[in-house]
Amino acid sequence: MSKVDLSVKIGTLKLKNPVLLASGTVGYGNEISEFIDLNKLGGIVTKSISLNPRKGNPPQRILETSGGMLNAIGLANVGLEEFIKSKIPFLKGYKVPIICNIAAGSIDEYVECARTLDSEEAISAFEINVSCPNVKEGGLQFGNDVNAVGTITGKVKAVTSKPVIVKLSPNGSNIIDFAKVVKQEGGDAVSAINTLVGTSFDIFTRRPKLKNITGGLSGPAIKPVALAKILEISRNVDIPIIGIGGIMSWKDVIEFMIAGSSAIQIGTLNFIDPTASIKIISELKDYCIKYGIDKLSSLTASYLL
Amino acid sequence: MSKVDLSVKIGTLKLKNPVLLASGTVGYGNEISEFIDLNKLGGIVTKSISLNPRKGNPPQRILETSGGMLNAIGLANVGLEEFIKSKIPFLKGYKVPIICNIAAGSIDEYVECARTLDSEEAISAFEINVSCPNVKEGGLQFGNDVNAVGTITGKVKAVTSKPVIVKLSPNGSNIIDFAKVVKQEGGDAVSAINTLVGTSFDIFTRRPKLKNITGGLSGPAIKPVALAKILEISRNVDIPIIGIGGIMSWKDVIEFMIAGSSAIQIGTLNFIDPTASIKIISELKDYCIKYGIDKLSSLTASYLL
Amino acid sequence: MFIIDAPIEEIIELENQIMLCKLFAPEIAKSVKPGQFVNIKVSETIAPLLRRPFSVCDVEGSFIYIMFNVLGEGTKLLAHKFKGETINVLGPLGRGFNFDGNFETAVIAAGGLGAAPFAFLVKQLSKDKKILCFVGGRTSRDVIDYGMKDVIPSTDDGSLGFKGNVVELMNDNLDLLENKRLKIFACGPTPMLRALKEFSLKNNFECEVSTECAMACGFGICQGCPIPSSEDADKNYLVCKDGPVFNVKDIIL
Amino acid sequence: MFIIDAPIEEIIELENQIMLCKLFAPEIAKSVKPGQFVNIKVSETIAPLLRRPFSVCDVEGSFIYIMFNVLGEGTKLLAHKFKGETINVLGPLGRGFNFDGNFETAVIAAGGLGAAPFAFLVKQLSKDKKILCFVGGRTSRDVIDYGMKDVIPSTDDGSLGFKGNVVELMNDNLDLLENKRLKIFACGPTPMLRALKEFSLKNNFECEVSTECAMACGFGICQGCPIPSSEDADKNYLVCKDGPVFNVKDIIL
Ligand SMILES: Cc1cc2nc3c(=O)[nH]c(=O)nc-3n(C[C@H](O)[C@H](O)[C@H](O)COP(=O)(O)OP(=O)(O)OC[C@H]3O[C@@H](n4cnc5c(N)ncnc54)[C@H](O)[C@@H]3O)c2cc1C
Ligand SMILES: Cc1cc2nc3c(=O)[nH]c(=O)nc-3n(C[C@H](O)[C@H](O)[C@H](O)COP(=O)(O)OP(=O)(O)OC[C@H]3O[C@@H](n4cnc5c(N)ncnc54)[C@H](O)[C@@H]3O)c2cc1C
Ligand SMILES: Cc1cc2nc3c(=O)[nH]c(=O)nc-3n(C[C@H](O)[C@H](O)[C@H](O)COP(=O)(O)O)c2cc1C
Ligand SMILES: Cc1cc2nc3c(=O)[nH]c(=O)nc-3n(C[C@H](O)[C@H](O)[C@H](O)COP(=O)(O)O)c2cc1C
Ligand code: FES
Ligand code: FES
Repeated sequence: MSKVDLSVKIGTLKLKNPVLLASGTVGYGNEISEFIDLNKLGGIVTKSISLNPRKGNPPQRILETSGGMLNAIGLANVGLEEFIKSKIPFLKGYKVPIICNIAAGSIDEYVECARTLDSEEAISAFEINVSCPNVKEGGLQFGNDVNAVGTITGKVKAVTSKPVIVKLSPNGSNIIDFAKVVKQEGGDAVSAINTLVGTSFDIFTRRPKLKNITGGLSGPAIKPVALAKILEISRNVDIPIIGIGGIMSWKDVIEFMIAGSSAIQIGTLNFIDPTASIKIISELKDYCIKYGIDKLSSLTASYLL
Repeated sequence: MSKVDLSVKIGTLKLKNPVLLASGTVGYGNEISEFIDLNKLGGIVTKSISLNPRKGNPPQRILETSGGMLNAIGLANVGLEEFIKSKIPFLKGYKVPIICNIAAGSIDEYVECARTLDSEEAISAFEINVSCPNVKEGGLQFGNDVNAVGTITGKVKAVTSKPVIVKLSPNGSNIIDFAKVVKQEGGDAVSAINTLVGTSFDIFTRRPKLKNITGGLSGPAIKPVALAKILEISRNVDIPIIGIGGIMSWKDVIEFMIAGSSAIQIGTLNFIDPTASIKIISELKDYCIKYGIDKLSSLTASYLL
Repeated sequence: MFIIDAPIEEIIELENQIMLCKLFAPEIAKSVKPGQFVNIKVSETIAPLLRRPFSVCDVEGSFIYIMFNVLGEGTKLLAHKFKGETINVLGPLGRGFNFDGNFETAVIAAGGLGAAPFAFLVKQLSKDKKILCFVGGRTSRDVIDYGMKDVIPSTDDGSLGFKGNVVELMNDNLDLLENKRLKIFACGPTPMLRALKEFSLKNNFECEVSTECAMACGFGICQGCPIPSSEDADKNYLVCKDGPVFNVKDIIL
Repeated sequence: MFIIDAPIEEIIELENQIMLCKLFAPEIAKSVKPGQFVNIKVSETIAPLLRRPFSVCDVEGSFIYIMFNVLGEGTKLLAHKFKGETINVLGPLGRGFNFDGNFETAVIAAGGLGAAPFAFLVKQLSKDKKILCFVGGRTSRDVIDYGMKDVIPSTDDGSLGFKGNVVELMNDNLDLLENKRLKIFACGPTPMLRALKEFSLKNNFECEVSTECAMACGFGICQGCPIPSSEDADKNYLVCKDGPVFNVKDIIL
């Protein structure tokens, strides 16, 4: 029974199961820890951290859409110093792997954050967010520029021995090029996908419903797009993939793994059911038992085309 | 009461209202004519026509997703000759403007189709489909190549005096470049958006649910993406836009117009309620009356940012 | 074709997870033929987005019946509706069975929920044809013979009747079929229909089958439901418009 | 915080399009404080996707009440639920009213559905405070005073009580308020709260307001619900976690 092996590897990063909580959908873990035992998770990806605190965009920042939601949080975060001072200590109380997501407005800022955090033992890996659609600097400015993403990957790798995961944007047609450059510059894995750019207008005021005008689309609506991007990378680039985008159930996790993911992240679902990740982990185990799958990781890229 | 003016212009093309039925979601009009009076529509965009008949992809061709659907029809169509012989005569029985959508595997094939059809009086305009995600040749091969789209636009314009609308793909990050090249090469308008590339796997067989592996995502799930693309074009390029993507109600039509659309197309909704387009037209009229809007077209690009 | 809001007159569980739903739909009841189907919007929201196709199982006056299996989200929502609630029904759709032909005995072959269209067909056939029904299921609980008569059952596990599938059952009862002017009407899973095609070709039996396919529109505008023609390699039929009932010779299963 | 499947004990229409729903939710009933809210999944499908926040309107033993306005898809679906159906409730959430303070008279100011949290608050306050309720609505039908007492109403159209909004009403009744050790508890549309802020600052009244904001999670993980701090230009509070009740001085409305 308990012989099922849910563990997965992302390069040198070993996780006890493939279920991570996605950046920006779990804060720094403290609120959601009231609902679940963080130690049961494969890992937590922290809200994007930048060198200095960011207040984020003015409201309205979120909007429900059909089968999804738009957010334009604008990388609101406590900043590097406060993160080290108050957030890491909390997370240290757990054994759950922490992947620290970094967002920045310049290449140097990425490097500076990674360098500073490299000595933090509590951090298992970095996820480099080059794909936030909701800030003017950084974010998609880099996410759509293959050379910039290559440079960032290489320079961050140079200042840390921790695994470096680069989070890719689905908003271009050439995700393969980005995955290739990440691999080439020594990146350990890619996460795909961040949100799709979207907007919505109030038909009476004729103003965008989000103050930032556009936002990032997440949730089950984007699941087919995420899967297509993951498959595209998986078929063309030999790099571990962390799959993200609209996961709502254990079945979705299996689907993402088949399409090429070594691990997955749960985002929007945390808002709807903060206990969902834990339920999914136990359902994945049941699935493995029922279908005689010894190693869940054998599903990764097991597609038959 | 009846003073409300629902008519819109797309370049030289004048339509009595902004509601068109989208290519591939209404065949050549005959089946849906059992449900609605085609003459009440702003227009019909026919299923993509290619020089020779196409059988399309093998099943499974469609799949429901959360808030949307994937299709991989593969441009199944009767071919140019049969279109002229049997489909146009049917449509001639109506006064509704016919926009003939052309898909092709080569630049010459687009030109050849447009040249041949130029003499067909029943056709009011061409919509050039360079953005079908479901065929190997043509489709996205062109949709992601700015130069090819420019060449196709210019060459098609050269062989016809009818308005030429180019239907753009949402799968790239640079839709502005495409809209610009269409304008530059004399195109009369752009339609946006075609479907987003997506996929899905059967978790038991590990095979893609669609035989074609990937398909095109349509329906309300993609509405925020469509609106963002339309707004982007509208803010940057001075060309009429026909808005498409997930429209489900008259409110959505207003939203698409505010975001920059001169007219709109209804796609997936036709499958769910073939009478929806007619209801929407009458609701648009009610809306104009209620809010004292004399000319519906005044809404186009009326956003306040 | 009509699009109507049909009030649910009655909804009951026939067997575990198999529901029978009676709808007030006078226009459809008046015009539908056995083997035709309706396309139902099971919710007023976008979840699920598309309609769900169901064979018309029977007609009584102004009422139509549908019989369905609770499989996924759509059928689950439908199963939880109450008497008096209204659902939007589009139909009748497709080409039904052709049962006017020159035959004496109608042979029904139904596998599992393939039984759905036959109560209505049997009712119509009873006027002037002999009827023989072969009905298969995995276990005795899955043998659905609602509205049928002269039923010869089979089960995969042998828990009722012949042990084996419907086509094996028919083969086993070949003596009942030989030398009759008969026509087979079949509905069931594709592997069953495939086996039946072989069986009927071999024995030179006329045979019509009701097929299934993922559908978006149900009336010919999406091109989502092709089934290859056996005569013309360049041709697909549309299950929703040219079918769902086909002469088994005309299609590749 | 709990996540529970709460059976609906009763659901009634209080006024046109204003519903009162009684839920069996013992864990929440035991721990909730006036001004806190719950986040409800109104459907089991993805439509709508997110939960909907509602103030806890009242508590009776193991039951909680919510009062809501039928506005969009979510509240429409909720309004159509039946007794016995179960909905998933997350709560209690947020910071409620602070009513332990050193005051004698609690002044309630409610605009429209802003009445929602006050039945529960009034019940708690009744133990040891005097209570005065100012309740405004567009027309007499919109004056919701459920569970309140000593109500002074106002309507925009003058169809009941004072003609004008709640803050104008309070201004008009300033004599009832002056020279009292009072605290105002308010809930209503943002323009009303803004006017109230000015009114309470001018008159030096202590005032707590319950605010609203689009929410995704309701408990602090999405950062979707900021409200600017009036003291620190670089700081936002989160409505769901730091609020929804704030001292009116602390926030920019
Ligand atoms: C012409 C026609 C007539 C039909 N008549 C009946 C009937 O009388 N009674 C009945 O119970 N079912 C019938 N079906 C099948 C029925 O439409 C599906 O069972 C139903 O759509 C499933 O919906 P769902 O949301 O519950 O399942 P989903 O969540 O959509 O899917 C659940 C499972 O059902 C499968 N499925 C989905 N759609 C279809 C489909 N169109 N055909 C076959 N399998 C499908 C899926 O692959 C999946 O395994 C018919 C289908 C067609 C095309
Ligand atoms: C802390 C809090 C407590 C609340 N308490 C109550 C309550 O006790 N009773 C009650 O009736 N309502 C309350 N609301 C508002 C309630 O959450 C919304 O009315 C509800 O979410 C609308 O859902 P819908 O799907 O019907 O409407 P939607 O289709 O989502 O929207 C319909 C209309 O409602 C507006 N709306 C949507 N969400 C909100 C929101 N969060 N706040 C304000 N307006 C919104 C939209 O802009 C739109 O105009 C509260 C909101 C918050 C944040
Ligand atoms: C409210 C919200 C905030 C987010 N913030 C971040 C962020 O700070 N950094 C980041 O890399 N991704 C962020 N994301 C993107 C998610 O991590 C994830 O890539 C995306 O939501 C798709 O997954 P989902 O569909 O499961 O939500 C955010 C998403 C949401 C919904
Ligand atoms: C089944 C199906 C077939 C389609 N076929 C075509 C086509 O042949 N040519 C084309 O330009 N677009 C085609 N489209 C795209 C639609 O015209 C439209 O751009 C897209 O569906 C988005 O709109 P919607 O969300 O309203 O459906 C097709 C869409 C669907 C769903
Ligand atoms: S289901 Fe649309 S054409 Fe058959
Ligand atoms: S609603 Fe998510 S942080 Fe407040």
